[in-house]
Amino acid sequence: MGSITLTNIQKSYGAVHVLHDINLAINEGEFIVFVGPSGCGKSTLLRVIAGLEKVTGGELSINGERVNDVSAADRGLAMVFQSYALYPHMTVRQNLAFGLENAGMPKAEITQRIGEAARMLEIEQYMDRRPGQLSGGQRQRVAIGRAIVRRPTAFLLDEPLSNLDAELRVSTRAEIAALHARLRSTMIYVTHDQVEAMTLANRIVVMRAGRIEQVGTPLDLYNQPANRFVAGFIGAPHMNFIEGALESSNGTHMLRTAQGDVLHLPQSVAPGAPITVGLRPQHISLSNDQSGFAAQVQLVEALGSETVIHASAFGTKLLAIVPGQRRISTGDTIYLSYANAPLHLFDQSGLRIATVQTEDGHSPTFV
Amino acid sequence: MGSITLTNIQKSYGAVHVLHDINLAINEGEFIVFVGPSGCGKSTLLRVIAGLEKVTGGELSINGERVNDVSAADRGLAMVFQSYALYPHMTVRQNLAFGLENAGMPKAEITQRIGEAARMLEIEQYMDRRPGQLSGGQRQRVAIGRAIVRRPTAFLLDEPLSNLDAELRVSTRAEIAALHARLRSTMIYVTHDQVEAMTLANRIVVMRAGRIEQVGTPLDLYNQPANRFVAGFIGAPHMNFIEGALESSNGTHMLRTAQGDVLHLPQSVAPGAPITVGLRPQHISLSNDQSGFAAQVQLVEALGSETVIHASAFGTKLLAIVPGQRRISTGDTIYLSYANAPLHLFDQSGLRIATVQTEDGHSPTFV
Amino acid sequence: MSAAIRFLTRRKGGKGWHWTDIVTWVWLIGGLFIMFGPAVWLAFSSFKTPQGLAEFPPSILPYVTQQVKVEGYEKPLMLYNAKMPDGSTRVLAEVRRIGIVSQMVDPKAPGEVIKVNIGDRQPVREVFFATENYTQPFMQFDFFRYLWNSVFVTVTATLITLIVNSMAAFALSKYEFKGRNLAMLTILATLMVPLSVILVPLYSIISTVGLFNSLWGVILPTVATPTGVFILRQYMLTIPDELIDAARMDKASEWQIYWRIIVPLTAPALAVLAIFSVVWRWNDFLWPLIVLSRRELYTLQVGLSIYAGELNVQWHYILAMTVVTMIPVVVVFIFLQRFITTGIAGSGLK
Amino acid sequence: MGLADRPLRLLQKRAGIGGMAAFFLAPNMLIFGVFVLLPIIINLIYSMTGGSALFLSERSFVGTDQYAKLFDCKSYLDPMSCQEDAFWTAVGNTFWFVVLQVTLLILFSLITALILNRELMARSFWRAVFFFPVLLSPVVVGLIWKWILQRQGLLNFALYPMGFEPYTWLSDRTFAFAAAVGVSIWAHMGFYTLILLAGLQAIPKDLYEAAEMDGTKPARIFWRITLPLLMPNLLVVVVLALIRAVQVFDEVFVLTGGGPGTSTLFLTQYIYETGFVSQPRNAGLAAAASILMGLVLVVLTLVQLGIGRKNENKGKR
Amino acid sequence: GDVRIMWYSDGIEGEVFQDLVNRFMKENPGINVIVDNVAYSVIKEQLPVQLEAGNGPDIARVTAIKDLAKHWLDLRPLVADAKYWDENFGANADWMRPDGSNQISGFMTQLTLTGGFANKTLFEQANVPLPGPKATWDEWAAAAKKVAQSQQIPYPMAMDRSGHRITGPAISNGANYIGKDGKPAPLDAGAKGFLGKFVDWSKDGTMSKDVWVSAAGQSYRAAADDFINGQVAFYYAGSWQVPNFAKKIGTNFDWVATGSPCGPAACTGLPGGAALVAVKYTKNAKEVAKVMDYLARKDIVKEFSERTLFLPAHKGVIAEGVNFKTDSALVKEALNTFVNATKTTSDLANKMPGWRWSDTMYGAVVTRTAQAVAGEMSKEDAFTRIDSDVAEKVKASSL
Ligand SMILES: Nc1ncnc2c1ncn2[C@@H]1O[C@H](COP(=O)(O)OP(=O)(O)OP(=O)(O)O)[C@@H](O)[C@H]1O
Ligand SMILES: Nc1ncnc2c1ncn2[C@@H]1O[C@H](COP(=O)(O)OP(=O)(O)OP(=O)(O)O)[C@@H](O)[C@H]1O
Ligand SMILES: O=P(O)(O)OC[C@H](O)CO
Ligand SMILES: [Mg+2]
Ligand SMILES: [Mg+2]
Repeated sequence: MGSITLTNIQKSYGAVHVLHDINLAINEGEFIVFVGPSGCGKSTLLRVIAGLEKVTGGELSINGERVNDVSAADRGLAMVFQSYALYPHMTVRQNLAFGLENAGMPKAEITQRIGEAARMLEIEQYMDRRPGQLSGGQRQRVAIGRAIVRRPTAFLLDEPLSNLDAELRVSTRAEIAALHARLRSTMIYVTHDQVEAMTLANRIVVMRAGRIEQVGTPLDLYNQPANRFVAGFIGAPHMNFIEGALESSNGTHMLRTAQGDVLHLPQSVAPGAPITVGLRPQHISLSNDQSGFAAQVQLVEALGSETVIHASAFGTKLLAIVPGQRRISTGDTIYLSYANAPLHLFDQSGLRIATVQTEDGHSPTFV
Repeated sequence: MGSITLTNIQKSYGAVHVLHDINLAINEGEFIVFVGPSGCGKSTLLRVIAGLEKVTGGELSINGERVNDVSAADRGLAMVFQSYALYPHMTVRQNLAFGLENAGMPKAEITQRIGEAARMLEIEQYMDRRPGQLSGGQRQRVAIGRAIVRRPTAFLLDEPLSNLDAELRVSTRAEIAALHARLRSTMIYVTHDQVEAMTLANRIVVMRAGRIEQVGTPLDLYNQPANRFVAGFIGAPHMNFIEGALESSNGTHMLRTAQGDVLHLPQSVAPGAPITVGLRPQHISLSNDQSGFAAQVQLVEALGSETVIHASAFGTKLLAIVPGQRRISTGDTIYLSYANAPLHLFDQSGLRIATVQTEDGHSPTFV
Repeated sequence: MSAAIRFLTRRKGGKGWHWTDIVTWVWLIGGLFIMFGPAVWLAFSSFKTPQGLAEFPPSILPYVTQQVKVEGYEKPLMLYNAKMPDGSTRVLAEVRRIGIVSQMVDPKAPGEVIKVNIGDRQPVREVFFATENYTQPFMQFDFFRYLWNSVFVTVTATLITLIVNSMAAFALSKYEFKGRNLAMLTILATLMVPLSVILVPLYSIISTVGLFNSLWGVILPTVATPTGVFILRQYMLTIPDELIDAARMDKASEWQIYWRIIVPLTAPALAVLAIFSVVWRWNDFLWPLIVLSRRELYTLQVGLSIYAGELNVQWHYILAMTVVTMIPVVVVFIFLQRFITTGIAGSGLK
Repeated sequence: MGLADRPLRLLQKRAGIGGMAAFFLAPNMLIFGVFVLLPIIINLIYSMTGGSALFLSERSFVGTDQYAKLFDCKSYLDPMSCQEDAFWTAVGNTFWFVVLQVTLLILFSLITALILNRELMARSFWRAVFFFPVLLSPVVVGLIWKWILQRQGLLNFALYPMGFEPYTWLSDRTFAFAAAVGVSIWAHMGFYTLILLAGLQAIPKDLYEAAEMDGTKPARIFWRITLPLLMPNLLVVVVLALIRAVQVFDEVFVLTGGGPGTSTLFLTQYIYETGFVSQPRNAGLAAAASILMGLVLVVLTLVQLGIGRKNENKGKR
Repeated sequence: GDVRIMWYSDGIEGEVFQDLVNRFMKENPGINVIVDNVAYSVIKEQLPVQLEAGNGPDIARVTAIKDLAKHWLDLRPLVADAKYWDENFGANADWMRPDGSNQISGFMTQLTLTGGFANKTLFEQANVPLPGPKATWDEWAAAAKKVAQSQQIPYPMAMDRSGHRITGPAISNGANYIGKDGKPAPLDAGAKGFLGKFVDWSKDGTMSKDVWVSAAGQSYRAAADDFINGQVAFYYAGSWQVPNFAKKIGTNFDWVATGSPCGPAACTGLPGGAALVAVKYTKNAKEVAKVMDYLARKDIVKEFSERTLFLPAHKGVIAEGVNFKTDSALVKEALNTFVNATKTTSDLANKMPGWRWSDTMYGAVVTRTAQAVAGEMSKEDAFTRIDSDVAEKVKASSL
């Protein structure tokens, strides 16, 4: 129970086309995460699946049955709204109990389920408050609880952890994962948090402007992004992109940027074409000696466990993340290396050509 | 312009005491970030400063003047609400213009400022929509825009980026930092995002259950947390804590856990007392040989750039973060080391005793 | 066309007829007959002659007996279906009636007089719209002056009502101050005494302040209507306070909060009150009657009341004028009711 | 209105936010005080005077005589044992009228509002249909229904072909009472429907969506979501309907005149006849009766507001 | 200057009056006469309030002429020829002036007289002869019942729901409401006799009960529509219905005015009517008098009566005879019947309009009799209640 198939789904608000031709098959029990830039249509797609929006085209089936005309109430799904949509006139307890009472569940079981959810979400002391008397994060937890207690065929969660603190977010995330493991119900989850997406998803769906860009397992997307957009979107901070033309001379292959800087590459790639090379900030390291390439430091962000260096090199801005805390200041010249880093090559239209692995700073080899 | 002083601020809703005795001096032009668990009173404190809630005790001054009885409109502050609170009947443009019109600003300047903010927040195409026609992230950007255009003495921002995607969050964060650098106006910022807190703040205020736990620069808090709570709260994922009693024998000092496991420590620490040792997940590394201590893998989370290992050792759960992608599975036995890691020692009541640096895996020295 | 049908049969959910759909359509169709039927009948009746109005059984459409000009008779004669002794029916014109016998002629062959018992004849009737019910009053009274007075009273009173009531409702719903509950209660308490009861005291106040025989004397006492304050206040209670907070942070003065935030968000309730106010003021009768005793100040309702005499009420004029005076309010209603649904999509809150 | 802002800002500086509340309240309260409250106070004084003169200055003070007269009964259970038997008959009639009319009126208005709140074709047409009677003056309302219900009316005409003999419906005590209730509902339903409709529109849509996701049946959505959130507006309707029902007069007066006998004689008609029609007028007695009526209404309204206040707090987000 | 006249209409008299006024203004260019047409309820309910406050029009057409007599202007010193007024309007002058004065307040624009109407066609169809001019109430009742039975109509007789209407027959039955001290007397046998008979008739179906039960209190209700629709054989109303019947009955059936049936004491109807009076608070008494003089002129009164089909109250005009402007023989005949019936009006009946307590009596009588008809109380209780209601009113008004 819980497979969901979207075929050519379209949705417009008047002249605004929000979803274009969405095709997606979600397996029973799968944990799917939707990611994509703000406004790309994630919530809308969730609402379409929920039955809260009528599609303007395409077909939606749940468990093999066409449900385009089945009302939201009859689809048997539960949803956590991005806007919470808590019942303002009910206490937290009543908010949680409402859906269960609808299903005619016995009192004792309701109490038990609510108790469980409340414990898990740490909202036990607020059970008799109204939503208006709660903090933002508390409200969000009630919204999650309302879906959880239902144990539906599928969960639809729209940025359910956005207002929680890091600690609570981690524990709630773990609870959701545990819940998924236990109930085996399909979950569709919208998030902007990379960690959530990477750790929770069986498959991630990357959306952009109402279209699906790529669907795949987290590491697939991370390691082999289908295009420049996905590459930039998956992984935080985003991948560095260096543009230039391929050149070969004397058996060494390189990318020559507009500024004339040179980036060494493995041999295999066809020469002559203008391409983009993607390099993740985490794969850049500081050289202690003056090997590697020189870069100008523009900004240093100390996160404690790691340091984010905003530098300029190859005529572009380059981000590098190095572990620990470093004594580097804006204006310094540093030497960076990309030894042992995977390089992602994209063609002019942004499509992925290959991913190659450098062996040492200047002589890359194939992976 | 923009110094804010809170003296013994208290706030209760009926019998619920939300803020207890808050004392805080915010300097002109400072960027202050409030962090703390959900429901600890961050929004309430912000609303108190804004003048939207009457305090039940204490004194609030802005620029040295007592403002307890000055209305919100006259305090000259701008606020981004956690719930957005956009005017539902106005278009985005009107939402942005409202505050400026109130101040009697000339039309031309209003248009210019709105244009700037819209460009910066990437909401130019939605200027004539109503909030109801926007996505969650778009709404949040409008809410930010509404505060930004005002250029007030001080900004109050309540989780302003929680609904934005990673990319946009980074760029907006940078914009806010740039804005702060340019305008030099005081900013008070609530967030649950560690990166935001660490990168934006001049000083971070850590709150817990209506009280301030510690105030300090980001790296101060990271490196020298005043107590176990702050240590656990700053840094993601949270610090590992290992409890036990101190022992000395043969000039070596160690922590003995309830299970009898042993953790080597520098000499200086007074023996006999039960203490807690804190160790950040980032400071644990994988030993390639069998040096270090053995741990049982319980869960592996691959984030792409790094891998989070949930393991058990020393009779407790231990998190370790290692760079890159590793072939480790649940159930494996691995060897971890904490060479070169800072250890945070806390006494029984949770207060910090010292932070010591291990030199190699088993023989720590002072920092 | 098929789109229209789909639209017509659009139902909840979409599949099959939900019971609520059936209730809806039964209720609507029933409403059409019960609520609107009498009104349609009223409109038709306004075209009946006084005789037609008094008639039993009443007809839906306005009928009169058909008349023909018959050669040799000066006045037009009434046509009847007369039953002949042989059982056949003929259309005859009545010349005169003597007792229970009617003397009739065939309009085509007016020579022979046929005697028919009056029980054996049925009038031939035709639909006839007595438009003089409409034209007559227009000639008799100064319609356009009355209309102007009515419009002035209605528009002015409604505007003042909306502003003054919404201001008060704002204060009573969004501010905490001492005496707030007392004020609300006083306002409500005054609803308890009907106007007709306090007519005399009110009249003495009006004549004391010199508003007797002035349109302002009609307008002012009605504009502070407790009903309006109450409706608006309760509606405003549903507007989230957080929007006011946001406006205060936006440096809005209290007046701007009222004018730019509260008033637009209260649009549905204001539309309701505006509709009510227009209807009330337009139809007001008792009070204007007392304040206005000069015909140049009459409102339409007062003007048309002159057809209510001591011993006789000229219903045909009253009905016709009722229909005429209703047209503007219907138009206003159609216009204003749209604002009831400009209801705001979402509350602007998370 | 933009022009008003500058001076009002200055005012706000001086008066503070609390002062602005007074400012917002002032115009209404001023007009209200002079033209509504003052006459009612004068009316109170009236109720303590006697004689047939109209103006207060010419009337003699009689203290509570008028009230004593109203309460002069041998048995309060039997109106006929009272000096002012008509008053007590009217009180009894009014009580039953209020119970029946308010209940049904609110029920019908609510159903209508719910239906008109759905997505309907030609929604404004249907709204106009149900609102239409409100546009009619009470006299015309009474008249239309009289023409329908009287012996020679449309109803008998319609029933005649079905073999019913013409019946004088309005001479039947039970039917006349029912007709009074029915016609006043007919005439006022649109008014309350509109208030409720506005209230329904103010309920955030996402709550309905949440309820739908919670698998809520329409009836339950109504009882648990719609009704509680409609409470502030429902309170308006209940209070106003109650007050107006107690004050029922015009349309019923035209329809039944209080008959047959005194079976539809209501309080306002009693007050009106006593104070305005009967010769000589007895304005004092009429005022006393109206004050009593007002007092009862105040108590009823207080009870409702008490109930409403609880719900009001509930309604806050 | 301006002279404002407050005027109400039952029919076309407003137009006729305006016509006459226009003519006056042409003759007297300095005087601007404005006719404010109002509803009758304004005259009845609002005018007294205005007058008490010292406001009001300059001239008004009113019916409660005695009650408000203290507000009328004495035209005696102002009119051109007081003797003309006394001679022609003297008979009704007492109705509209304070007791004991010889004030000239105005004149009756219209005299009304209660009386019966019979549906002649029904009588003919039933083959029942119309009872003669001296027939009693009982004889009419018997005849009407026969007609109703044979013609299958619901009501033999009907009477307006009005204390004024029922008092004429009561006086014919020997009733006298006026006590020795001028205050109301308790109901006497004559009054109880007719009221009781009326209640009985209503109960046994001789009288239409519907009109009387169709209201509570003292509301006026006419049974005219039943008569117009041929549902009633004999209808007791008054002269004012003649133009109404002319218009609404048309040729549907023939009808006649019958005058008032007789009782043991008299065969009287009750007179009444509307008067045009000048108001004391006027600012241009002289001009008011001039207008009044004009309107009271014999030719004007005559024209007014002839065109409106109202009975005139001008002695000279009556003497001369009125040529009513109608082409219906029925109407002419009916009006003449009423003119003749004025001659048989009893003295007692003629006193009623000028008696201060008549409305009080009428109110109590109609209220309680109707309750007896509706079966809410017995006849005896009704009589007791009438007496106590009236006594209470008398007491209350003297406080
Ligand atoms: N009206 C109220 N009545 C009672 N308690 C309230 C009320 N409003 C807020 N609280 C409580 O006050 C505490 C502080 O709330 P606040 O909104 O300041 O939290 P916060 O730190 O902003 O949390 P979050 O990160 O979840 O937004 C919460 O525990 C909340 O439940
Ligand atoms: N009623 C509407 N009319 C027109 N456009 C709309 C409407 N509702 C949403 N949109 C647009 O549709 C697009 C998709 O919205 P949606 O809420 O699905 O975005 P999202 O991916 O959830 O974004 P976020 O991460 O910011 O929540 C947005 O660009 C939004 O502006
Ligand atoms: O007294 P209210 O507020 O019901 O006012 C209603 C209208 O004025 C009636 O005409
Ligand atoms: Mg969204
Ligand atoms: Mg908060």
